[in-house]
Amino acid sequence: MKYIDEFRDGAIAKKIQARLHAEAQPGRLYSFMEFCGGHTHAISRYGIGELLPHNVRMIHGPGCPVCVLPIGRIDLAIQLALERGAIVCTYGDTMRVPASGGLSLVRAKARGGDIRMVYSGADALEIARREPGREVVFFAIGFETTTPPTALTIRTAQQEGLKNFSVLCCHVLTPSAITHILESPEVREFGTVPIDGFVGPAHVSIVIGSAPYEHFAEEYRKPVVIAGFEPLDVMQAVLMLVRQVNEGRAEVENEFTRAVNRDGNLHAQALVSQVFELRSSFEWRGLGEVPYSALKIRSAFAEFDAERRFGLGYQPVPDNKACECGAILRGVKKPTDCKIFGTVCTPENPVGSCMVSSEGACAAHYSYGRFKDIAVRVEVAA
Amino acid sequence: MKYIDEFRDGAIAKKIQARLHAEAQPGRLYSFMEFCGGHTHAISRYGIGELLPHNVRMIHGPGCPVCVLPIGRIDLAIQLALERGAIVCTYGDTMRVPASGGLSLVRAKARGGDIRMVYSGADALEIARREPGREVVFFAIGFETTTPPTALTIRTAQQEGLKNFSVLCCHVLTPSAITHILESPEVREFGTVPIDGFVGPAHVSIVIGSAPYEHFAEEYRKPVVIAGFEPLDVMQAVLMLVRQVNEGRAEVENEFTRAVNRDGNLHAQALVSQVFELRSSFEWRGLGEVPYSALKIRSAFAEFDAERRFGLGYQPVPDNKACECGAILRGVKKPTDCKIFGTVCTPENPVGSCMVSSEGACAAHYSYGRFKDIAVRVEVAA
Amino acid sequence: MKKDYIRPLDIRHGRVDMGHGAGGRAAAQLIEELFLAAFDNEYLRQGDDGAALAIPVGARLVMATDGHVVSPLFFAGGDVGSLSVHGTINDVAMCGAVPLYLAASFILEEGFPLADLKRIVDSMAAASRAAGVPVVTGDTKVVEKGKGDGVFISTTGVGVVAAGVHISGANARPGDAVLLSGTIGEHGVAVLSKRESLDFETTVASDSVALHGLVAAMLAASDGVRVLRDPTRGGLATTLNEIARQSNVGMLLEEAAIPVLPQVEAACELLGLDPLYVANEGKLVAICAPDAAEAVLAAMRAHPLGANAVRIGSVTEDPHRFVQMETSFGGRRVVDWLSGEQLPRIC
Amino acid sequence: MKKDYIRPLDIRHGRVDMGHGAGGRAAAQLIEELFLAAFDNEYLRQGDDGAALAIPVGARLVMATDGHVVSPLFFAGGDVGSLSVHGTINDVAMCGAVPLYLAASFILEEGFPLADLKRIVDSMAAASRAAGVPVVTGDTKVVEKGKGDGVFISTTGVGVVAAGVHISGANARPGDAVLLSGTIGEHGVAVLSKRESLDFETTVASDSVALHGLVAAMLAASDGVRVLRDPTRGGLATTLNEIARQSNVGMLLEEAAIPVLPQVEAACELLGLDPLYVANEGKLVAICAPDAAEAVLAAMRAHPLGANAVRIGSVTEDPHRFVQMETSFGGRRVVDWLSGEQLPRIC
Amino acid sequence: MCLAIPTQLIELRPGALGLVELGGIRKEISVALVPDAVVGDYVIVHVGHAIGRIDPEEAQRTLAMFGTLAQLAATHEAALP
Amino acid sequence: MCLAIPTQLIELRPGALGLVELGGIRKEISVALVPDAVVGDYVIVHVGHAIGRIDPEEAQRTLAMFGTLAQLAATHEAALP
Ligand code: SF4
Ligand code: SF4
Ligand SMILES: [Mg+2]
Ligand SMILES: [Mg+2]
Ligand SMILES: [Mg+2]
Ligand SMILES: [Mg+2]
Ligand SMILES: [Mg+2]
Ligand SMILES: [Mg+2]
Ligand SMILES: [Mg+2]
Ligand SMILES: [Mg+2]
Ligand SMILES: [Mg+2]
Ligand SMILES: [Mg+2]
Repeated sequence: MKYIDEFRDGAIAKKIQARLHAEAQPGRLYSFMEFCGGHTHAISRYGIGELLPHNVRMIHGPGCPVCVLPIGRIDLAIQLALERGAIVCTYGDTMRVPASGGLSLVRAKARGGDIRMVYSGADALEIARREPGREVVFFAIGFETTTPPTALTIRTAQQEGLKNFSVLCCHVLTPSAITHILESPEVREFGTVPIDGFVGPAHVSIVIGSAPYEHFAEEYRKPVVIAGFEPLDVMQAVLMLVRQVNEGRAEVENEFTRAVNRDGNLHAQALVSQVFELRSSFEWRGLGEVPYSALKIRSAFAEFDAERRFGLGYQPVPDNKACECGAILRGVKKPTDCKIFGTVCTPENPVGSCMVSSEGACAAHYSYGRFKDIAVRVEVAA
Repeated sequence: MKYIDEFRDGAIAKKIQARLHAEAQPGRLYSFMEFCGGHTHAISRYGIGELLPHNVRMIHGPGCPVCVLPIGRIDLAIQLALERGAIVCTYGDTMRVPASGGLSLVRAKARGGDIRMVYSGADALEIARREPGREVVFFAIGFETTTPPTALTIRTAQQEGLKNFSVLCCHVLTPSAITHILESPEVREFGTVPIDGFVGPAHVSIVIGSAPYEHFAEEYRKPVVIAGFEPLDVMQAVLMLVRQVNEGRAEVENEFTRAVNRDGNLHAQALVSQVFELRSSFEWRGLGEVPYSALKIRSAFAEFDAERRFGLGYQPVPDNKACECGAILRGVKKPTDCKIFGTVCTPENPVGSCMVSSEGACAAHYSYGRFKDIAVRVEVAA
Repeated sequence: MKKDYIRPLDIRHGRVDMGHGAGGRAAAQLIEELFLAAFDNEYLRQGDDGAALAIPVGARLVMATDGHVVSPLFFAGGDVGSLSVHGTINDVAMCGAVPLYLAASFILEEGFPLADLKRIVDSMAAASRAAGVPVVTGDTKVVEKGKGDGVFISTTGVGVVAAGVHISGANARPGDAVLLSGTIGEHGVAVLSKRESLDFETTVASDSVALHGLVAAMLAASDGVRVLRDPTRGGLATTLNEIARQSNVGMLLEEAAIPVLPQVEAACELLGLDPLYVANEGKLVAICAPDAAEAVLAAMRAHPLGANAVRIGSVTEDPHRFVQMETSFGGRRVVDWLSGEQLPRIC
Repeated sequence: MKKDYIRPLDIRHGRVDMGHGAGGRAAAQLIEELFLAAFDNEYLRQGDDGAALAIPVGARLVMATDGHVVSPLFFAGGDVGSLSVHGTINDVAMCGAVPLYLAASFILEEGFPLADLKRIVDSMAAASRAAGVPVVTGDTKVVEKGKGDGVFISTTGVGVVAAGVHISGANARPGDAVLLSGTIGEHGVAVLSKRESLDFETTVASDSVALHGLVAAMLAASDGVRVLRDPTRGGLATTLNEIARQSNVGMLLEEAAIPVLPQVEAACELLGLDPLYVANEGKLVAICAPDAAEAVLAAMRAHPLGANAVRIGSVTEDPHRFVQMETSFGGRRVVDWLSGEQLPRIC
Repeated sequence: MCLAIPTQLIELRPGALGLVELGGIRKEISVALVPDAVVGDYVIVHVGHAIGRIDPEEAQRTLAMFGTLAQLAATHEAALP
Repeated sequence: MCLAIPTQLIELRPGALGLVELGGIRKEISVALVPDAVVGDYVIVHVGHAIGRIDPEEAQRTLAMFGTLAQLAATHEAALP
């Protein structure tokens, strides 16, 4: 697969690994946050942690759209399916995210809710066309990557004059989340989360470009390296971050130049601002209410806004008390710091959202990383 | 079972049989039409034919509500289910009646029509209450016995203000059918169907009383004996008919006095005329268009009339060419006179409606009577 | 997988979800905590794709399978679980075999309450233990909500036939006696009484039971048993027609001899059904050589499941293979196959 | 019943109706004209409630059952019919047994086209003949429209194990070689590619095939085969975890050794799936004594169904029973059980 | 036609409903069409509705008539073919 | 987050649709968000929509940089722990 396989080459990984070991200064501790779940996933799946020098530590960030979805938002989708009789279309990722009352979309479906997994918002539109007698709601989640397709879906629905289609918009914004983390007391005041730099978003940046990160680099004096999601991209980005730290720089660098430029996809940005506008505040799981961190549907498209169409009122719901997702999403804790990790909370019965998506820090550690600190003995055949 | 078992006593049957043999005059041929399918069924199921003298011949009449239902009426019900998305509720009996295009209600259900068998119109009402978002149509068939419950259903729907319930009314009238037969050329002119008397309806008469038959007895000089559906009732009625013929009488006699009086159920009659009025004409399978032979829903209840509610237009459809149902229903032919009886037309794949209900002449003969003329040899054990 | 690594199944409030059928850890947990716990036996504990079984040396094998799709799932006298054990044991027994092992394939509908599933599986396990025929291997699939109906259970049984036993529906001969092990129609009436819109109150319970003990007693009493069959779907009438067709014979029954409980008769009157066509799950028809009839009947009556056994007729020579009946009323009629589905009638 | 007494089934335009499952004449006709015609063999022709079967004297019996509920019913490389034959034959074969007979239980949805049913049954019959394992007994039930999903087929197989063969998932020992018979993920990708809303064009066909021939060749080549298992639902990852758990061992795999077709890899990339968790229906995992690995691998490669066989890793001693993998990239990770259902992801 | 069964009314219930018994089974039906029916009556049930009542005396009379026939027949029995 | 894959656009279709190929499989997607894409381009597909394009020269540059690293690394290899 062109532009994929080349970036998974284990031989080159060894070379980058060698450079990293050569350049990371022994007396120094490097802590980098990979904002995106995509990077978290690559680190776990390819075993990148093993390849990094011991003094380079990766901190998982909140960049997993599923992980940051608060209970109250899932509750709204379930309410539409179970109480309002709507067909709720959603990406596979959201199906198992815990909601109130022990429910999740998959469990609501088992209770008779008409909840359908779609691959694309266009599929939800198609369902609405085919079943004109039913209300069809697209439960739309995601960062800037996923927002333009949703915008397109809404604009198409309007152009076609669909009368039974709406979107429950849960699109959130990356820069606001990064700012929120940088502004958090753990980072600013206590220094309990020492962040020396960020591995910046890959696919989000295709859409928004690299410019929006320049602010952090300057304002908070943090190096940012935008990197692709392939394992060599990640290793290279870490190397570039180590170099910035070593050299005392705090710049936005772009490792992912093959897909990201400074301005991003202007066409997609225009479409997004045609359909959406900023929400004054939005609850993130783990981060709480974050001002201007999400989008809502503009009033010109009000009839396609499920919140207005069904008169939905948002009801925040506290996470499970034992769950440390919040602290993990802010980089304050590790999955194994959670008392119920791997016992009460497992991928089969996730208590927190970080155990749901394979990009979630807890799920990634559970599925890929549990072997650590356990010796493996192989008696190889003669 | 009180009032049932006593009327199935084989020992008494033998006594009545003896009287019949004693009183039926050898030189004479007695042809009696049992109007009702209930009597047809009893004759076949209990093997009453075997017990009658050879010169007493029973002619099956058209008194099976399923058998007289024309194709076009079933088509309407199917159209409501398949094209209008209605829930069509119906008695089990109508499920397999042949319709156009090789369909039947059971086959329309298999093609996705929401067709539900009910035991009573009240069950259809209950479905309408439970599924207010769906149109629920009760496909109502039957003679005067079944009409009052339908009337009650419609009145209840109106009292409750149900907005999604209607009735596809196919209720027909017994006296009109009898008149039609007596007026037919085969009976009046050619004498090809020599009817010496009628076994009159049992349960219909509970509702309408015995008075309506007095007209035939007088006008057409035909004896009528109203009889219950138990086998002893039938035998006794035949005996009473033989006596009337022997004595040259043509009266209405009532063998079923335990349930039928001269006036019938006045309460039920009042309800029926509150809800229904005469149709100027109605197609019967086998008999064709028969004037004033059926009921329609009065305009005071128009919103509960599926024909008006859905703007249905009746489209008569000719029966299968090979099918002799019409002649059989008029008493002109016997099932075995039909070329496709038991080969192309079987209870599994009925071509005509007489092969559907176990009261249909063809089905009754197929299921119960086929052994006739075939010797049975049993080598009983030592 | 360490036990303490996952939360136990929430049998009280949980429901079947698609994950339980996906073959992963959730499926393994369902099997371990629900199925294995209920059926527990050495074969199932092997935990392989199939079970390795011991069978008597040199035996002839019999194999029978049946899908169980009853609605409602629970009824007086049983449920789909016990039924799935009895039904297949009986089919094996009707071949004259001693049933030894059962395999069970479950098709669950997404959203089905685990508590109901456990009730069904426990009932199945109890039936299997009572019959002495273990469930040795199984499979579980989950279908999406609206693509199933709670629980379907297909069971397959194997058993062995003793030397000298030759039972088949093809063995009836003119003159043979037709025996029936008891009253008919209870299973069908018990199930119908629970159907929505037909619902009526009755104390009739399904006769669902494993008949292999009765069969063993009959075979021990005489070598004249030629045909055994359990009149399930389609009822006694259809079973006799099947045998008549298979053996190329006719039959002549005596209506008065066929035992029917008063409540069954009443329910059939009310719904316009004929008890001859109503399903049984704990009765058998036996066709015996004429001179064996008395001994077989005596053996049946001596067994608790055959206490009401009767002779209901004889096999006839008949190229038309008609099953005929002398009615109690004194007439004669054909007793035909069930045609289509038996639906309640109004006329 | 004389043939000419009823119209033949209208296979071209007809559909399954409730009557076909009611056990009466319509059911008998469906069985005769569709099932018997396709499967035709001496056992099925017995026409009894079960089949009486011949088995080798003194053999140990193996019994396995599987429900088949695939959606869509038809896919590149097979359909639910052939799958139901292969799946159960393979489960019997994975016990080290020679599969001899199959039983089939059909649960049909009202309204299902008879033409499609015939296509499925014919494909099943062809698979059964090709494998030399006849369908000897069966059952058909019909459920109401909306309470099934076209056709569900539960098959049960019996087979016999040769003396000296002892295969079980519990037999793996540290140091054993883990062998895989070929590329993984084709079945799952072929089926997914036909799912509405996922649909993509691919030439990947299901690998569905009966593996008993390959197993026979392997067992003939060496007595060092300890575990056999077909990585179906849950994929290779889950199957290896099952074995690790059953044998109380760990495993260490080499990602680079595991063969995956480029199209399968591409489809997984697109949908966010991992080929290790995608279903196979014609592959097997074998765990062998270290000194038997070469001989077994050679025997596999000499067989057409094992041409791409490889050694993918080793069994380890591990109280945590982790299946681990050296990634092609050079790292190491756990290969966990499938958790829940494998859903396409966007993130 | 018109399957209808005599059953005994054993309980009147609100909403013109009644519980009937037949051979040990019980079913709730509508008695709206026979408003005069009282507990103990035998009502004739069709499609879940009582449509009429059995007159016990008339039933007795009919059975007696059968009995009379039986006597009559006894004197003629030899005449049977 | 945001699973997205570079695929080659092999056909443009009416309605801003395109057929893409990846390792031998093909899928129809929307190209409405990359209106300038032409057949032959590698587009990055997310939830059924192309959201961007691969710049082949930049990709080459990145790979070349890895290559440079490799050379650099060769001189340091012994330094690995
Ligand atoms: S292990 Fe579960 S409960 Fe604990 S922090 Fe992670 S997701 Fe939350
Ligand atoms: S046998 Fe069939 S086709 Fe012929 S008259 Fe009777 S119902 Fe009609
Ligand atoms: Mg069977
Ligand atoms: Mg059976
Ligand atoms: Mg049976
Ligand atoms: Mg299985
Ligand atoms: Mg259902
Ligand atoms: Mg299996
Ligand atoms: Mg299997
Ligand atoms: Mg297997
Ligand atoms: Mg069966
Ligand atoms: Mg369906």
